[in-house]
Amino acid sequence: MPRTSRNAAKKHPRKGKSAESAHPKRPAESLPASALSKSQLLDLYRYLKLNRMIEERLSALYRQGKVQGGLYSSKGQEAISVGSAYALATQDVLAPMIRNLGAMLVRGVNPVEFFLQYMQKEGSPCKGRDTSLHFGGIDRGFVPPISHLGTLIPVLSGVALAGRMQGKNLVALTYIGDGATSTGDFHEGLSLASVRRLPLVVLIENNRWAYSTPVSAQSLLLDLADKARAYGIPQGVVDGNDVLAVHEATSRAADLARRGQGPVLLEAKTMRMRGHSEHDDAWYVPEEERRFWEKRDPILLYEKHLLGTGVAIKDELSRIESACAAQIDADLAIAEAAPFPRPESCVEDIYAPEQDASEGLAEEAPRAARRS
Amino acid sequence: MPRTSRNAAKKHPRKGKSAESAHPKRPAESLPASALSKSQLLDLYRYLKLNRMIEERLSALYRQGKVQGGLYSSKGQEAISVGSAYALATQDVLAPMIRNLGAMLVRGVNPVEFFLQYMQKEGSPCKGRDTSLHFGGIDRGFVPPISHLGTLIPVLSGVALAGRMQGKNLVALTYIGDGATSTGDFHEGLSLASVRRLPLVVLIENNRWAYSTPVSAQSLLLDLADKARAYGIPQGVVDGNDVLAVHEATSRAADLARRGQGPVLLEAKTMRMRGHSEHDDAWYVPEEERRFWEKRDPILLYEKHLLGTGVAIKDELSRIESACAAQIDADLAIAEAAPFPRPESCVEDIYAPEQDASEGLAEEAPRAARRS
Amino acid sequence: MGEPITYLEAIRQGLWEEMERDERVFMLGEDIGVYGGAFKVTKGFLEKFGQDRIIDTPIAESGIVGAAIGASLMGMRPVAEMQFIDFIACAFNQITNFAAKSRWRYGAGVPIVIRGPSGGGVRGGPFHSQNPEMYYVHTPGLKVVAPGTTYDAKGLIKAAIRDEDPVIYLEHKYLYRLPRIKEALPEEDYVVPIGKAALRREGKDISMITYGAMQLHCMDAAETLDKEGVSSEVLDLRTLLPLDAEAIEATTKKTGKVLIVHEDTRTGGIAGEITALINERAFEFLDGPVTRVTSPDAPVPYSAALEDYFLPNSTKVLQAARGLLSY
Amino acid sequence: MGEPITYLEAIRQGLWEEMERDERVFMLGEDIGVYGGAFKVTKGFLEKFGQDRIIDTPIAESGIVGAAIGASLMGMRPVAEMQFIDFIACAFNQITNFAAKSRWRYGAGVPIVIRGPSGGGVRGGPFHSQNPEMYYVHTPGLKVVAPGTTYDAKGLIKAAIRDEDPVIYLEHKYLYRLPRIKEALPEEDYVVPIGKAALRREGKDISMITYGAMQLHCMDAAETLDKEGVSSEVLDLRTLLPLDAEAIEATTKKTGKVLIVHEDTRTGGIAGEITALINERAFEFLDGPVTRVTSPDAPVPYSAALEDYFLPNSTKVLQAARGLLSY
Ligand SMILES: Cc1ncc(C[n+]2csc(CCOP(=O)(O)OP(=O)(O)O)c2C)c(N)n1
Ligand SMILES: Cc1ncc(C[n+]2csc(CCOP(=O)(O)OP(=O)(O)O)c2C)c(N)n1
Ligand SMILES: [Mg+2]
Ligand SMILES: [Mg+2]
Repeated sequence: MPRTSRNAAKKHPRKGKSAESAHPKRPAESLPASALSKSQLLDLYRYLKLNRMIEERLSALYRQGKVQGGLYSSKGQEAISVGSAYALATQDVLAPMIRNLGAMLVRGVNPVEFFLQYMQKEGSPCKGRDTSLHFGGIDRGFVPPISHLGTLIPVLSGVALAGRMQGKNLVALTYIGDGATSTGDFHEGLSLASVRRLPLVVLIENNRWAYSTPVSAQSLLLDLADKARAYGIPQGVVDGNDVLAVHEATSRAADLARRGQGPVLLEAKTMRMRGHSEHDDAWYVPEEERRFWEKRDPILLYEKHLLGTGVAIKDELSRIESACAAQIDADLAIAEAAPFPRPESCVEDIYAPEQDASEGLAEEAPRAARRS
Repeated sequence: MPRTSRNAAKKHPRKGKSAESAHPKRPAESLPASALSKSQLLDLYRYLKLNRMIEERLSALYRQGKVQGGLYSSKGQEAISVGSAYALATQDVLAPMIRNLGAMLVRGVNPVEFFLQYMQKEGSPCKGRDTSLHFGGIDRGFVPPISHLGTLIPVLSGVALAGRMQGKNLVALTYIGDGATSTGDFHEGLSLASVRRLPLVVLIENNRWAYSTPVSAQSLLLDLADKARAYGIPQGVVDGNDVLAVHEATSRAADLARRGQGPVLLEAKTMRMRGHSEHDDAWYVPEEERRFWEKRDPILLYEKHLLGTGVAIKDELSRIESACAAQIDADLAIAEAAPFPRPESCVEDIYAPEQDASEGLAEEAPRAARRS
Repeated sequence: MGEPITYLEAIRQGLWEEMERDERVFMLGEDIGVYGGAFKVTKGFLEKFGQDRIIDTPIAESGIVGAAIGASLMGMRPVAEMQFIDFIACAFNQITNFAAKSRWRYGAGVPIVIRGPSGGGVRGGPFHSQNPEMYYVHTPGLKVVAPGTTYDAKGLIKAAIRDEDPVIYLEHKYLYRLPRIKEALPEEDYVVPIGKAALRREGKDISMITYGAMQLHCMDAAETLDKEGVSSEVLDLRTLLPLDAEAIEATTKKTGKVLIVHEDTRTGGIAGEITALINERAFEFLDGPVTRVTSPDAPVPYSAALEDYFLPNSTKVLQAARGLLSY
Repeated sequence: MGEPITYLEAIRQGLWEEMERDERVFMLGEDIGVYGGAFKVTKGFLEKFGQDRIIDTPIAESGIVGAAIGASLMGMRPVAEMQFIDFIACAFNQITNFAAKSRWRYGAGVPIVIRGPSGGGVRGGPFHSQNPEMYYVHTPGLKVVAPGTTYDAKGLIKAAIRDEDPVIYLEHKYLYRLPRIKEALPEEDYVVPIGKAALRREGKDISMITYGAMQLHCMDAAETLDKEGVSSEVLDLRTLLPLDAEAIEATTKKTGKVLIVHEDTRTGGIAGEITALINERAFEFLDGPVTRVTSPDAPVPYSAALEDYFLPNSTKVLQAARGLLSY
């Protein structure tokens, strides 16, 4: 006869009602004596600030009509992007979602690229063809998303699979929203990855909302990380507003995955502090909920931590901020001056340049693909 | 930092290695002092036999070339179809999969319909257009499957949703194979159904194989019912070769679902005793595994139970068997004699007969749709 | 007749009136309730009809369409919204294999409507601008409609909801709030029949066959040609499946020169099907090759510079028309 | 030249040789390993290439294609099997939105092959007999091939695997073991170039444009016409995207009478696209309407009585040809 599972009886707190109770208690093991050096700790700070400041600038450009279409803010979630990407090794592959600008910064994308991209310039990574954070190739350690949510989970499983075949010892990391964990692709990707124990880390950014839909209308679970139980894989929950906790949790998850214990499903609890995209003022978010999370701004928290633990003094942080601002100004100027793409370029590159498969044979020596 | 979930460490027993250890211990609560009357108990026996005997006859017809395409046997799994369908109320809706002929019998399908259908006769439920158990409409309490696995889970969610809107107090029951629990639709359907707590029962027939693929290559879980944990819904595991246990478990699941505690995910452990379909001799199934399950034949077990508990004597059972055989002979004769469909009928019924939407207005009084 | 309203408002009214008329009608989709839909098509519906008939779902398009199918089998009339029609790709299997084939397989109609914003022109990029019509036009058992006017937007959503078969209703997001097509609509209930094209303009020298937002470019081009003494006929298909073959035949026989204009990409676009129909039904009336103006074979680009190049417009229509006229 | 082999064996050989030639090639799909595939196309592969390169997957077509995409981005050459091509519907989104658009979007080629048994004639019913080509022909960025001969089956699978872009490889299950098309193949490595049609038969009175299993019916009809003194040209497209427009144009200009024969359903089938191309490129050479012989607009029926009525055959081809010839 049916047993009732752990979560079946509990009701998810309705939105707004108990914003605080839903906030995870800091798991003891996620607050390690950080192994990061001072310069690394300040690195994280710089990325957090850069992330926030670039997005603020994009938002201004949007209001000026220079950025069109969807513009998605990661305000309040920067610690997840930055902390997780910072935990990766060089050979690892990261697939950002639309709120992971910070992760791309950490992995080496220059601010100018975001401006070029959003302003649809010729020299932009997508040559003006695609929008948002849909850029960066495998040569740079990225797989860019498409808009269709969930699709990256199978795709990154394939990256992890190939990485293993090629003996690269890599971990594939991607993000997914609370809402997108309802997609079929989330399930198919994790099904595939789990039976082969692929080195994949899936980080759920539970920012409490999917557009206007609260998590409670998406799932009965309190912890979306519990979805791991459907695959028999390791799971974890982390405070998504604590950059060090995210870094630590991702490091351990990546470790597990690299050692063949993957895939790992990690959930970072956080809050989307702006609307779904620029046009949305998020009127549906209860005031109380917003206020609660405002106090937990990840950058503020981290500043407090740095100052409180004596890692840095106020002045150092201000200097970092100024440097970020200067870089952004310079990069934005470049992007503003850049030309728009040639109109007819939009029909190019549908296919690879013509190749003759039989001719290709000789030149194209099979690349070694080591089997693990 | 990632916690390791309960199942992550355990290895699924490799196929064949430990067929017995993988067999579920009979959960104590699934062996109740049965509330079924003698005539009901014999009813179950009759359905089990009929199920087995009809399929044997279909198999013979296949060898004669009178049945073409895929023919899927439920040998060894009859107790699941029969026990579960017998637990439903009249208003409930059942969606069979290709190995649920027994469930259709219980819900009132006549043997002749299977013969007509598989022999592609004009008077068959699908008029020769579709194959297998893809028939029976909502007017008879059925939603027939398509071949694409997983699709019924969202569809039955919709049935459950509509049933609630219409105040019908119904439960929607469908089946899914161990393999098909990997499909995206399984996940999307349960995601939808769970947040609305729809009156849906999904019965996983874990027959250890998906075509040639063992469960261990489909999932790391020992109990597929644990997939319920991804949705925070009630779950259960039952011995799929014990018709009374299946009946009991389904009754309780249906009860839970009807009371708004659904959806419920039930797993019946069993074994596919023949190949994937008629052409497949299942050479890949280890001999030891096959032998273990042969001894657990659900019809044999149930006969022993009936005789052992004194519910029936040998003679009564034989009489039931003879009656089944007689009915099958008669029905098969009808089906054999039936004509094939008019060739040109295959292009009919693509759309409803022409209607004028504006004319329709007056006649078509809105059917009441009570909101729950 | 009331005040002139937008195309979007016409859809909203059509949905609203059908929900009022028939309790079997209900809606499901992402953010359609509390939020009123990404484009506000269902604003106010939750308040009026309640959360049992306006269902905010998880992000699961295949699940949404599957649930709509199941509910329709139970006698309900579900209307499923795709937040952008691009995401219908995730429900492709449920639509083409479950919904489209049920009636034919065993007699069970699946009266569902799947609607959502399609088309380009709003800088949405490759995943928020698609024209998915042909994937469904090529699937027997479905119906596909694509209104290009405010009147039709309302009349076709009503017809779609009342239809006994699954209907894909493509609303063009470029038209949603376009002042130019605002229109005062009849106070009374009306439907636009599925399967009937509309002659937007009568002429004798050339036929432009089109639908959706492209109709505007055809009308503009026709206007210009008119000043040059060329008389153009503009046929708005409105329904893409089943096609109004009679209307296509009639206009071809009348002018002998046919230009087909669609926003969808060229190869495998509906222009091919129409060309084949014309060959079969009116070959001897052709005074020149059936000619296509379409988007090129590429995804829809994001940048304004690119998208303007990509999409058909009245200049391209004019150019093609002149070429055909001088054949 | 060795012994004559079947179409299925040709596919098997092509896959095998590519796996041997290039370590980046690997396969994934349901039951392809231990079982060797539902139709035994990959029999013996697991033993030879091991379970790292022959991957039995869970039942998850979208997952399979997604994983193939990811691996291809990493430089691998995945070949994904759909157990029946009908199940490709479940992977529609990954194929049309992820695989097809990546190169155009940001320069990343997705060299994957998706292959599986398509087509009717084996009493498979509506879900084991589909011809899904047009869903992919209408998607820029993909390539679609459909070999109709044993030689092409091998040459095209090799070309598909070596191609830098995503290729849908449709193998016709009716041809798998058909004795009639057994053929001895060259010992040496060869490919059949994607995008090139093959003239199976030269003629001057009428052109039959076709592909896949329908080619046989065209050849039979041509044979019969030959006895009546009518000389037919049979053009086997082999690749459906990109279409060999030059070959289509050439045969049209030669005979002036074009019959297009495909097993796929009519509305939105490739005949329409070809008709449009002919109108654009060779209108003035037409001596009669471009004519279609196709399956009707319905799912593929199960019963022999129905399926035989449903599918095109040489009688229908002959009848249409005679009609066109007498135009
Ligand atoms: C398959 C699919 N369906 C619908 C959408 C439209 N859409 C874009 S973002 C979004 C909400 C996503 O919520 P969540 O996954 O929680 O991510 P978040 O925006 O909170 O980061 C929706 C519905 C989409 N992009 N893809
Ligand atoms: C989406 C989809 N993919 C593949 C198939 C082909 N197929 C038919 S049955 C089957 C195995 C099903 O296994 P399981 O779900 O365990 O059910 P069982 O056959 O054991 O009852 C497969 C792969 C299918 N029908 N649908
Ligand atoms: Mg979210
Ligand atoms: Mg099974």
